[in-house]
Amino acid sequence: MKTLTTDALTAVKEVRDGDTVLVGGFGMAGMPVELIDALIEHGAGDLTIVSNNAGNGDTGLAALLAAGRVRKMVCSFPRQSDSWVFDGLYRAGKIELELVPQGNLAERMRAAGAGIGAFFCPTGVGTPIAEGRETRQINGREYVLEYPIHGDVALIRAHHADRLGNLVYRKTARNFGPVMATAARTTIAQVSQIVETGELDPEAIVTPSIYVDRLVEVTP
Amino acid sequence: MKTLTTDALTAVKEVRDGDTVLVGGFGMAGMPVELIDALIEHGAGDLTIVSNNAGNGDTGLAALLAAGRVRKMVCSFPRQSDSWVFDGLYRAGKIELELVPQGNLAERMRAAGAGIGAFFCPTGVGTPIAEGRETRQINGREYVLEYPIHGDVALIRAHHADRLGNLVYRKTARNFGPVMATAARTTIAQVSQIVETGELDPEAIVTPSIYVDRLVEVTP
Amino acid sequence: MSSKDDLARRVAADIPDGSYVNLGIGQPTAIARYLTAGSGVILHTENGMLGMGEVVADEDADWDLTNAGKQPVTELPGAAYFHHADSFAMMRGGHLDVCVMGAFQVSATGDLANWHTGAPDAIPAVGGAMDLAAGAKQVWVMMTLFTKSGEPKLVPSCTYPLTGKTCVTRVYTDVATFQITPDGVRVTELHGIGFEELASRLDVPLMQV
Amino acid sequence: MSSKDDLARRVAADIPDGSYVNLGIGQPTAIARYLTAGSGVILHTENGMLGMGEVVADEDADWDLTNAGKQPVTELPGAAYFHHADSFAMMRGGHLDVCVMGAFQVSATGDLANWHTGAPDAIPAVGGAMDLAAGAKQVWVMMTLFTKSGEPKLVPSCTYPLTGKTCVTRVYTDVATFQITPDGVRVTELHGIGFEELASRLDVPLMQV
Repeated sequence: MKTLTTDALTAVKEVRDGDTVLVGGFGMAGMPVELIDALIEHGAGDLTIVSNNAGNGDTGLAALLAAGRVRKMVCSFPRQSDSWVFDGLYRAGKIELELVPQGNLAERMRAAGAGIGAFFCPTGVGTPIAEGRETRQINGREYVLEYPIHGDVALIRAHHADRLGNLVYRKTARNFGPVMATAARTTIAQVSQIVETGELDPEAIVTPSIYVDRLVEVTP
Repeated sequence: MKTLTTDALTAVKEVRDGDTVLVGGFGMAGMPVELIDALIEHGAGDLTIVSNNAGNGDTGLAALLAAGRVRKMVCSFPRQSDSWVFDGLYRAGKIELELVPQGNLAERMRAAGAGIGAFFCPTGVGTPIAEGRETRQINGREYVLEYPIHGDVALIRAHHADRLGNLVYRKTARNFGPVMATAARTTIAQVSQIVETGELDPEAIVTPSIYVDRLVEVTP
Repeated sequence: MSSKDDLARRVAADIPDGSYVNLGIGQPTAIARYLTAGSGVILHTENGMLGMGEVVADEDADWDLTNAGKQPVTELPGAAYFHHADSFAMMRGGHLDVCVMGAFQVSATGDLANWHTGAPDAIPAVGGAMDLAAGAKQVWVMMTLFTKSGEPKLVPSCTYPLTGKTCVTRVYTDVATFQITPDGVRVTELHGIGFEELASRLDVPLMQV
Repeated sequence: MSSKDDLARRVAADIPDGSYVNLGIGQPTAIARYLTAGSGVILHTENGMLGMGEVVADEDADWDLTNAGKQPVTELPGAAYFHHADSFAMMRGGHLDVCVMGAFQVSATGDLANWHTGAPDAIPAVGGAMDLAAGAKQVWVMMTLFTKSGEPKLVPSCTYPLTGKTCVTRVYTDVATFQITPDGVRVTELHGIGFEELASRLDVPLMQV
């Protein structure tokens, strides 16, 4: 039987230079800070990071950016009151930005996890986001063709896991975690507690174990 | 505040001749039998029914078919050991069949509920299902373009509801219910118990109230 | 002229009972304060929740429970959580009755510009605005009608990059409320300004109620 | 020649520990009986569950808990339920390690035909077979090698309507086991038949292990 539980540094060891890493969280809610810290220590660089925001303050994703490990950010909302690390790199031309509407970010990862090759999406029609992209009228409405975003690795934070890797989340910290878990080749989840298999309600499991490859317990 | 709770016959009153009705259930698990009985009593005809199967035995969907109310079935698996009602109508040329692979059935309704105009799907490539349809190579793989299935009304069965219309399901009776609830203009849910608002765990609600228009309590 | 609080109160009063509503970050967040419990209005936040309550002070914060502006909020009875793909499917699929957003500009045909000034050195950030613009049944805007330098923000055609086309149906401002209809822009309320004066300050043809 | 039980036992033995597996309706369902608890194999059923247990008698049935063949089953510790779109996203997205299905025909290049005989008066029914064929990492087939009238079911090219193209990687039959590789069909096991005799009865070029 697979053993999922490990420490943060071991968990992130397979991240390679040039990988695409999906990082959960909406602001700090659901942000896998300890996994990101381990990724910084691990040292992989030239990364593409897919995450809703581009780091807050000087910790977590912002610290990864500050360490010069990120070639490109794919996100919906890089500019925040405390996104000074990203802002500085961007203005200095030291980081590439692919701006994706938040719903497209989620749906494109959902498509990756669900084996969808591409989808026609109404978001962004007639805006700069749609420029140069394939569009189509379907039933009188215009759509833009959007492609999946696959990750090599996903780093997410959940609330509890069982030993098989089933996950439940807590309140709005759920956000991108379940979608990213489906879209990456390897999913690493940081959880505040690992319980025995059978202790989670099968009706309430949000991420089934099939999507989870490593578990790191980080007691709050 | 909206009042959702009503009796089965009142609930289905707005089904019109010619409507597309999404009917939950996989075999009998999750089949909203009492709502279908009410629909038979209500009398709307010329219906298109979207459901995984085409009726079992002589009750539920089979009874609706036997009553001559269905012009077309959209389903993945009409032929079963006890699907004699459908079989007879089909062989007599009295009903139209659109055969849809089960995953496409689910994903096409999901697309309807999620505002996706169409999607490229790998299922059925190179098979009769794909004949005459638009296909495309994306990243070296072939896909078939699939369109949403919208319902005028969805009839589903859930386990418990709260008074707002939040739903939880029971075991594999969940099946198509949550997807159909998103894909129809009006969703009518038959539940075995309506509890007070606040009694369902917000982390475990499967169908949020926004997708539910009528609740019918059918005590088992 | 209406204060920001008056504006929020007016928008709140116009939201039909029982609606599912998304309030954009910034000014529209204040609308929540004027929604009565009896209205049955249920608030959606795009980071994965229906049944969101009010913003709370940092010392009462649960940082796993925030709104789209990342402020700590409360959970009301009947709340439900869901992940981001489900949350945006809800928006994009046309299930939200109303969303209210701020704007840089709204055009006479309901085009919305609220994510980018177009300044070459600006860092673009769109968040969920384009998804809301494309998905909500009704898109309402809440803004001041003029910029600080006096330029109108209700314009014949947006000069800022668009968020969505032909999506805004109502514009609530400090001096007037507008309905954007297929026939044109109709003024439905005036606040301390006459119709003629308003019309003279805008380049958009106006209809009176 | 292997009995059906032997066949199920052999397939079970080849499933790697810890795999996520979907067993098709009919014969493949029997494989579950030969999976040991210690293997950590987790069964998926397309009607929305991981961690499915064994088939139970009707008198012990919970009819809200069934497999894809609509037989009552049990729930194992660590089970999880999900809706149909999520279940097929799991399949289509390539997350299942193995699925095992029955077949009318398998071609030398791994094409699968298992949903329709092509008879003009047959009522077609596909269920989840095409989704499994398109989605599982490995598609294994379990079937008798010959029809009752002696026609081979491993063929140069399928004459029945296809379920999926180039998807089958292994074929378990009563007389032999085959691997379908890009280089051709390799015989990996023989059961009461010699390689030469097997080769003479099939129109498909065979490689020996």
